[in-house]
Amino acid sequence: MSIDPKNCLFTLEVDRRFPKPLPGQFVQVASSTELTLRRPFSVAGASRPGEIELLVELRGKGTRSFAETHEGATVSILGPMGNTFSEPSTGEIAVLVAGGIGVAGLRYLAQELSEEGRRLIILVGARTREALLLGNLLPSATEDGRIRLEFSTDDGSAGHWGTVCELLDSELEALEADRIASPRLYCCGPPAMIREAAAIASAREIPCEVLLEEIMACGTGACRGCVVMTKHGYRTVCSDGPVFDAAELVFEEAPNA
Amino acid sequence: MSIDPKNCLFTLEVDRRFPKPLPGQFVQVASSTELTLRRPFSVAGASRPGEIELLVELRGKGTRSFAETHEGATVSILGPMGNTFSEPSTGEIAVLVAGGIGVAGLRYLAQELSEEGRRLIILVGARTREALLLGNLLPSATEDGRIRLEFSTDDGSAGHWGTVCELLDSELEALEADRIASPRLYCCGPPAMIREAAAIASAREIPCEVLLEEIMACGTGACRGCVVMTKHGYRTVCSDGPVFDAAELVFEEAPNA
Amino acid sequence: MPDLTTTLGRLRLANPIILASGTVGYGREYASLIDYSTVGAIVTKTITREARAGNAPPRLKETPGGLLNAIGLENVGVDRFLSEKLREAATVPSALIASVAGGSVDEYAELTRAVASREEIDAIELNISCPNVERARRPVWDDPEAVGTIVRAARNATEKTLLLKLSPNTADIVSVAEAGEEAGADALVVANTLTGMRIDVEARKPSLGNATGGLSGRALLPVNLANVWKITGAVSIPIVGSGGIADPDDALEYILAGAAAVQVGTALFADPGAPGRIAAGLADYMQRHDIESIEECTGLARKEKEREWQRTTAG
Amino acid sequence: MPDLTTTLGRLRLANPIILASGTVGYGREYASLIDYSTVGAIVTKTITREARAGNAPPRLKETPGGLLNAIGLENVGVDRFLSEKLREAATVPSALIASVAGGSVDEYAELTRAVASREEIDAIELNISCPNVERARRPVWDDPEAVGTIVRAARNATEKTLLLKLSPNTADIVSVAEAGEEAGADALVVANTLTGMRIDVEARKPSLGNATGGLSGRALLPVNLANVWKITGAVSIPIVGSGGIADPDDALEYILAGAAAVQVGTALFADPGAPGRIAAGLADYMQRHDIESIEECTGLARKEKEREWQRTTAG
Ligand SMILES: Cc1cc2nc3c(=O)[nH]c(=O)nc-3n(C[C@H](O)[C@H](O)[C@H](O)COP(=O)(O)OP(=O)(O)OC[C@H]3O[C@@H](n4cnc5c(N)ncnc54)[C@H](O)[C@@H]3O)c2cc1C
Ligand SMILES: Cc1cc2nc3c(=O)[nH]c(=O)nc-3n(C[C@H](O)[C@H](O)[C@H](O)COP(=O)(O)OP(=O)(O)OC[C@H]3O[C@@H](n4cnc5c(N)ncnc54)[C@H](O)[C@@H]3O)c2cc1C
Ligand SMILES: Cc1cc2nc3c(=O)[nH]c(=O)nc-3n(C[C@H](O)[C@H](O)[C@H](O)COP(=O)(O)O)c2cc1C
Ligand SMILES: Cc1cc2nc3c(=O)[nH]c(=O)nc-3n(C[C@H](O)[C@H](O)[C@H](O)COP(=O)(O)O)c2cc1C
Ligand code: FES
Ligand code: FES
Repeated sequence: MSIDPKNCLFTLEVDRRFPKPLPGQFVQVASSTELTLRRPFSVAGASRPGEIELLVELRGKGTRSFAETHEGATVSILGPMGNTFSEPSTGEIAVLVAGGIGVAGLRYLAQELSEEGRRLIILVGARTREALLLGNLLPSATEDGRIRLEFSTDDGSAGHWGTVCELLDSELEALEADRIASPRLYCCGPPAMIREAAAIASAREIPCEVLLEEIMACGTGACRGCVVMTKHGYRTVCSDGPVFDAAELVFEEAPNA
Repeated sequence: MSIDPKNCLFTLEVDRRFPKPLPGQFVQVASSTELTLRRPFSVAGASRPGEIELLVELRGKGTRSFAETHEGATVSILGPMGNTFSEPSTGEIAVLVAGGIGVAGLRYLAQELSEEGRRLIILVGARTREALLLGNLLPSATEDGRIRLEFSTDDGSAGHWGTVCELLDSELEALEADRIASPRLYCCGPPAMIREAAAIASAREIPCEVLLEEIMACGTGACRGCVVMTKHGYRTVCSDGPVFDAAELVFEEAPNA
Repeated sequence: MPDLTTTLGRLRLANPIILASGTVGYGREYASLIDYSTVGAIVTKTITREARAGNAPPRLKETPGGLLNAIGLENVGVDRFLSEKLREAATVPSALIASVAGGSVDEYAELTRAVASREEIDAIELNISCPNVERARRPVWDDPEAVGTIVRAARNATEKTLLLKLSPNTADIVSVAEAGEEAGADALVVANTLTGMRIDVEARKPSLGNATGGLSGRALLPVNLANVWKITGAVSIPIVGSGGIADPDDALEYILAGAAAVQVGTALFADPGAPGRIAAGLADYMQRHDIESIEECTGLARKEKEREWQRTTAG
Repeated sequence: MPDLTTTLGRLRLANPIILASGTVGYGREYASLIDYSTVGAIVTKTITREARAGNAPPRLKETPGGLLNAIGLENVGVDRFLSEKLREAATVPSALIASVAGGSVDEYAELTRAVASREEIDAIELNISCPNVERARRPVWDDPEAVGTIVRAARNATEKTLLLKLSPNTADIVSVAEAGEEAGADALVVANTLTGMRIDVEARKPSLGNATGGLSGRALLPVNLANVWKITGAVSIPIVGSGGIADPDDALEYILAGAAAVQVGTALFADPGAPGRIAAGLADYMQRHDIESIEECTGLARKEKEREWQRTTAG
């Protein structure tokens, strides 16, 4: 299903042997026999048994040929792979921070937390109003304030005019004042956003988990191709991650810094 | 249009600038962006202005991705390329010998000769009865005997049981006895058939033209990739051919001969 | 059922399909995805004396028909390999080949001795060809004498089967192959990756953190197949073909060119079922052509061409 | 409109896109298909002293992402080239580069003198790298000294721009590049095809009549791009990138790596409009990035990486 020209939501029927995925886990999709590598996508929903959903931004050959797959076609997937997020403890409020297609990495988590009756703040940042269509795929805000959904756009065409991290900062500020519950952050989005969210979490001493992306080959930890630097050396996104404690990550010097 | 599981007839609308092709000429089709080379196909019909027909046997990647092209899609073709057949003179009867998909190379010639009111004998050889479906694409035999259509199959399931060259030999025998007209041969088919037809023509001192196939890159004579050996050295199938006087060709020693 | 067993030195493999170094880790990582009963042997990620952190990411870049990698020989070092990883690797039912790379002749000998001393390890593959760590103008893999010295040192360190993995980044792979045979290698792996790179034009920098990497996958096949073809005539030890093998026909091409076995690497990423598909395809080909043992296939195309050359020269 | 002109030795090209030797014949064959106003220069099929019949067919084999060819330098020989083909070639409005290959140093000098004496010819490309005719163990293209001798002899035979076309089939292309510069080449073409082959498993023989051939097309790009990258740091004469260029970004990768111009060959077969597409894409990139002259792009990625290396070493 196409959401807008840049993004598609896929529903895949899976084999009965396919284990129920955990939020944060991903699958490796073989979208075209012309490609050397599979493409990893977060499980963006698995509410109905025997089905998983993927939310895919069209970027290059792999995602485009996936989008051209016609309904009813069979696609080879491997998974679910990778680790999962920590659960928020009872006193915690989950703050989900998604940048653009980062929504895909957090949607399943949001659905699970919402079903468990947890308190949730979901912050979605995007370039323009159109991208907020992604927000429609997330659990809706509830009237009792248990689930809140806030937006930011780079061009101010919807929600807060600015970055989602600015939004995050002010939300955390408000939470601190309120002293209602301690926040736990879950982030997925472009590298610059991840880095900034991690800095905010670190400054405020808040637990923060991030879902990272790296180009992958094996998806099993075998090839050492998808590493990120951590305080304990390189770790693989596919098998040590894709979810990492932000405090463990070592960010490269920013370019031109 | 699919004729049978192995063969497709395509009708392509062409640009107004596309010149009217001559029988024997071919076009170079870009059937998939994944492929390094275009694929050459004989013009198998061009009776209606602004349209050409291609008759394609599915062999490998190029032909298969061509067959998967959905109706209405735009396909890039170059051409028409290559030379053409000599016209039969007034005293001559045209004998067309097609082996399998070789029908594609002679169909447009058959149509043109038929329209010009020429005398025609068309011999089609195939493996089994099914392949005779290709025969349906040729001009029908006329009651006055001006156009005759004969078949042979390797398994005897239709027409003469044996090779098309056996059929050719007996037709020529009959023509010789009749002394009605001198035959002129036009052949297209697998290498072994071409070789045998050429030998028959040479033994009987009958003019014989053959349409050859070689893997092509440029299609213009520039790359020297598609050569066949002739009495004057290597000649390119794309620009010196694809139609050659059989008497000029030098056939390789048969394998294991 | 046709006979797929094949022999490399003292090592008898149930099946000519070997999984290539660096693409299956220590085998265990792929345990749930690969049917190891269709795999004759696996080669470990190359082991060095000290642990290596490897190169800065990105380490992978897909290219048309291929894959560039610049892992930089990330590995835990020989001690942790023997104390931790070997146990994992030994759970894989296929034969186990340890790949080693040294920084000096002595290190090659030392590493060979260390890994060969363990009974779980059936053979040793000498990696002299990793393009991601070499910096000299004339690399070791291009120097028959240097290669001979390394192989001799390793040969003195073990009686187990010794494979030498060559590099395609050379003008004269045949001389290196001959030097390897002469120095006592039991088999030649032909070959590793080609040096390559891509550039991100918007970022105006190399796509790989290490700038250059090794090109593997289908794009590499024609080059390494030609290398097998050239070497087949020159040496009498078995050759293991490697580079871009994804389908049964790819494996057959290497075997008909002269290989006794093949390695499959990059193809696993798209299809962990590739070894099984290839094994089945080989069996099918042999049945269709009435061939009883895969060993009969080795070099058939090469032998046929040699006969043809003789006919032409004679005629 | 951004400035696409570029300079190789004494030759000023309207456009950095050159059509590669052997893929456009003498230019005329493609006259109705290629818009030569988007082409800076064409290189003729390589010319030898005597006419050459070339190799037995099949001469072409498509491979994943690439093309194998074994034409075998079929050409009419220098005399008929000068008396017949040159007239055709001269009808093409782009600059004309004659590619020559000799069987000896003297032949290179002789051929260079012969073609350079004709005013229709703007530059000479020395082809020392055709993989389809070389038979020696250590080929000329792998031997810096031998290459230097050839280039010196050709240099003495003409003052026109002299391009040297290198081979990627070597472990140390940098030393060959340096020898070429040292001996007086005005520019380096980096590079020719890689040796490769395929086998037809049903016929059990090589797909090419000549068994092995040269691999061109997209599959080759990462390898020749890495070669440009390596050479850029070592020589100061201009580099012409060649291998697998089909899209504007491909050309840009070579240019950002250090090339002053590029050659397009195999891509013409699928799309004779490729030069035009590439020229338009380069202009578009330059406009988007506010670059006035394509010459400013040469080596940008390499220079950036060198700065980074310096930072790392300093820090
Ligand atoms: C664990 C994980 C989960 C992911 N989840 C999603 C998801 O739910 N939805 C979604 O749209 N995308 C997701 N991605 C990113 C997705 O894998 C890439 O967008 C996709 O592989 C691009 O393929 P392509 O062929 O279209 O683009 P390509 O042509 O291969 O590349 C286009 C651009 O994307 C970059 N890229 C390529 N592969 C990856 C990769 N594996 N990870 C990050 N960047 C890459 C390239 O460097 C290039 O800049 C995820 C990645 C990872 C590692
Ligand atoms: C002048 C000319 C006219 C032709 N006309 C027709 C036609 O009208 N209808 C038709 O079905 N086919 C025709 N062919 C053959 C057609 O071009 C090939 O079948 C096609 O290129 C195969 O492409 P593929 O990708 O499907 O197969 P591939 O996977 O490329 O190859 C499959 C098999 O076909 C052989 N082959 C590949 N390319 C060619 C080629 N150019 N010529 C001959 N054999 C080739 C290969 O060696 C291989 O054995 C013609 C060829 C030429 C040269
Ligand atoms: C991600 C990756 C890592 C590799 N690591 C090693 C290695 O550590 N040692 C080695 O000898 N070869 C290594 N190789 C090369 C492979 O073993 C193999 O020789 C090469 O990839 C060609 O085969 P393929 O095309 O089937 O992958 C590596 C290849 C890849 C793709
Ligand atoms: C059919 C064909 C013929 C070629 N003939 C020659 C030749 O005669 N001389 C030469 O120097 N290079 C020759 N080449 C190599 C090309 O000039 C070019 O260097 C190579 O193909 C890589 O570029 P590409 O990938 O853009 O084709 C030939 C290439 C092809 C495909
Ligand atoms: S993709 Fe191979 S280790 Fe992560
Ligand atoms: S295909 Fe290039 S000369 Fe015929």
